[in-house]
Amino acid sequence: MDKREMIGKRIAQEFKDGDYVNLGIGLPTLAVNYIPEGIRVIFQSENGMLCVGPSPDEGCEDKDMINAGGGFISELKGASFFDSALSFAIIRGGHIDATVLGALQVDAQGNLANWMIPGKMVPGMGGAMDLVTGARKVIVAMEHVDKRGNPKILKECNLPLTAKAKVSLIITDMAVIEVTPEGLVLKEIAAGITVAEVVAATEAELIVPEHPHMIGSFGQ
Amino acid sequence: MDKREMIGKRIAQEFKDGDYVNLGIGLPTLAVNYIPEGIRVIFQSENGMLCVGPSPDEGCEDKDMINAGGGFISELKGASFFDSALSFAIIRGGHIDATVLGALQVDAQGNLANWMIPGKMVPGMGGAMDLVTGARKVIVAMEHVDKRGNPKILKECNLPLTAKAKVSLIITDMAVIEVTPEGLVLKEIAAGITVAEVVAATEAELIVPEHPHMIGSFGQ
Amino acid sequence: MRKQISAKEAAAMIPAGSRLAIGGFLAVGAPECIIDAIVEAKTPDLHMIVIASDWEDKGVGKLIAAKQIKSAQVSHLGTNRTIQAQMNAGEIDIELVPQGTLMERVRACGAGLGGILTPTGLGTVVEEGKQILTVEGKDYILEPAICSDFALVKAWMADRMGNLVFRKTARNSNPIMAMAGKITIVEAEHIVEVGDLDPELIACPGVFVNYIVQSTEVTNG
Amino acid sequence: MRKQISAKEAAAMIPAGSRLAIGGFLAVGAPECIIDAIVEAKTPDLHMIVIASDWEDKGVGKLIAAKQIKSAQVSHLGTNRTIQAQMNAGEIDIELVPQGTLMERVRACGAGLGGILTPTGLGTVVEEGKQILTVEGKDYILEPAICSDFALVKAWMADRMGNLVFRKTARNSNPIMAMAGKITIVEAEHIVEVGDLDPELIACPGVFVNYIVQSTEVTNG
Repeated sequence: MDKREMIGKRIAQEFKDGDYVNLGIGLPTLAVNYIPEGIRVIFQSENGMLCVGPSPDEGCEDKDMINAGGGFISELKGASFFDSALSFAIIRGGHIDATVLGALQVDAQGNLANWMIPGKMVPGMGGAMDLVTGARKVIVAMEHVDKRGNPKILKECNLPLTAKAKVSLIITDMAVIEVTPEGLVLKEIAAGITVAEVVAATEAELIVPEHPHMIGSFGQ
Repeated sequence: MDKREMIGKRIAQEFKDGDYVNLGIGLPTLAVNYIPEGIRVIFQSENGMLCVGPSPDEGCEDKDMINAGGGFISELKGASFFDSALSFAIIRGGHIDATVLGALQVDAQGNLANWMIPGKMVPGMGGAMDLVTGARKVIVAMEHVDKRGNPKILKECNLPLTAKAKVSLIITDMAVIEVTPEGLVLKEIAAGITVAEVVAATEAELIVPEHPHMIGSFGQ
Repeated sequence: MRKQISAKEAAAMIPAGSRLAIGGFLAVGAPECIIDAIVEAKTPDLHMIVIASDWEDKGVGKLIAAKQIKSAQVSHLGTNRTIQAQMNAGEIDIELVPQGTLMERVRACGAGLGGILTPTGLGTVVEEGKQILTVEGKDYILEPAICSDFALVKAWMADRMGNLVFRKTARNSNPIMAMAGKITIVEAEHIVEVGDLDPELIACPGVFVNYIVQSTEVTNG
Repeated sequence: MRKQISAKEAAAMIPAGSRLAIGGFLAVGAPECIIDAIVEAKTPDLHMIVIASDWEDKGVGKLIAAKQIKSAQVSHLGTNRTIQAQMNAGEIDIELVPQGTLMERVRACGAGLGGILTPTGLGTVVEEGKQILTVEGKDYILEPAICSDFALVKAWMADRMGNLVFRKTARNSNPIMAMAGKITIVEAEHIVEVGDLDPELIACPGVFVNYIVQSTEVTNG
């Protein structure tokens, strides 16, 4: 299993039966492939739908059925369609159990930056600020370091924030880290990775328990 | 034709083809019986419906079909149902062409009082404040004087207001009066009534043109 | 899946002093069975958020007649002399809220908004004690969100995920009230399986609903 | 009855410098025929209120590519490099608005509200220059209503009164944008007679719609 698949699998373990979940574009969406048997998670697409189903087979795409990333989707039994104002009422109003988003940076206070690099990339926040503000649990899923090997888990974000102090869990290819009032707690590490390697790849201080669990072995 | 029917008939002349109209409980609803041939007026019920039709025949009532006064209604072709938040978005947002309401008092500034008599009657404002605030044209329809013969068109309302300076037309059994920045203008008088009688029954100053029209003869 | 409970179980979940947002308009679209069960349970000191106080023997009027309502946010009392008498006797604390403002304040809670700016009530007693804000040269009253411990709503059909379909003017405040309850309980005339409802007809998605009660009220649908 | 006009006639109604609220999400549910006609008409200096800037060759992306957009209130530019390049070159003035905030601000205009209080954007650049209000101990940003000269929306079906039915995720911002136009023009795949639509399915009543354009776009419905 590659890194990204491993992250997807670990995200999926965060969901309980009946959870309403919104997955960000990219890496987080891999979680849909690993929802355990017997657990039904209801996925929202913020353009205005609940009970999003998998991508349709080629040739079966419906032009009126896309997710927030523009990809074609299908509907599962129990689906509902509504306008985007109601969709964000659901999000902002605290009715979504969990959202999973990628990050450019996340820090020890649970701050998240994922929507712009000044002067370079300004895609806009889309629905991310509302999701991070409103979802009951905000999970960041990302590779632990950036393409040049630099830490993305920082003492303090220096890119423009998406929201302040909203992240509660960080899932990467190296570790699972919980954001607590005391700071970042290293809960799990990936197989074949040492605590020292995680610490070295993390700018923020990590609170390290005596025996961190291996990723996925502890579950939720 | 009795007084109330006459008022209903005169109200109906205010509507143009295609107008969206909200009629208050009581006297204003009589207008539905006098919409001229060839004119379609779309009536709203503020609980959440457009294209309200006439009361159903006895025995044909649908328990899920009432208007804002609690009376049974029917639906016409083109009807739509929606929640009360959207219904008041339509009202407050200025999408209703005209509303017609009863009044306890109305004054020279276009102020309206129609929702409470302190210490006596406190039915609540219901949807009246939103209607008077949001409708493009606010018409007051009422008998010219109260049961004891006292004027209801005053220099200044002394009952709690429903809204400030929103009334644009007053239709009574004696006269049609327009609210203008200069004051109340007597536009029409009822057959068999003299200008002096209208002036005597009105506390507010009336601007009287040389030859007021007879009610209904001028139309809109 | 949302748990199906009896009206009696629904009433038993509601402690004394709870804030209840109750759907319906002049008792059309009111959750009559749940209301009956609360009357039966004699739960006291309730706060009620509702469009109108209905009739003495229908809708929330039954809770008023049983003197279970301590306070209310409501837009219209005209059809119910009992609540007016209780108000004049100081037995009930009434905040009269214009109907459109009430809907927006309840929706604001459900939508995670702190409140809304409305022109309704400017220059009237409604603005007293409230903040007036000027936006682009126009005045508005700041009206804060209204939240609720429980929302009690009525639907024509509910599937087992809590997706709701309403019928005609019985929709009224129900989809809005459903958004604002910490716990939302729906009373449905028909409870159907997941997949039985047209996804385009669902006016309140199950995400807002926690429990489903089978209604025994007879209506036309 | 609402007048049926051609896409070209719709475009001709829109003067240079107009504010346009345009429905659609990544060009799904976008009024493509009306957009094409505006491109054809070369109307300059437009202000655009839209969820996303779509793709260079689809939806509002076509107006951007033709350099007809002078300014925009939008939540997402990530799929369109042209608008990002125009922004960096100072050719277009962009106000980035969180998507949920954008929907509420547009809805607020349509609903006659001056604005809403939202927690979204607190502690970020979004709050800069805005009023922060505290309601019951919590902070919110005051976000003013966004109004528009024209709303251009897409529906699956419209009847001749302008009642609209949408299809699946093509509904998105359309019913909201429709509320906020001084003049609202709908492009519909199917134009049907009054009475042909299920009154419970109408997600945007005709009261919000002024003109109807027959769409020639092929979709699945």
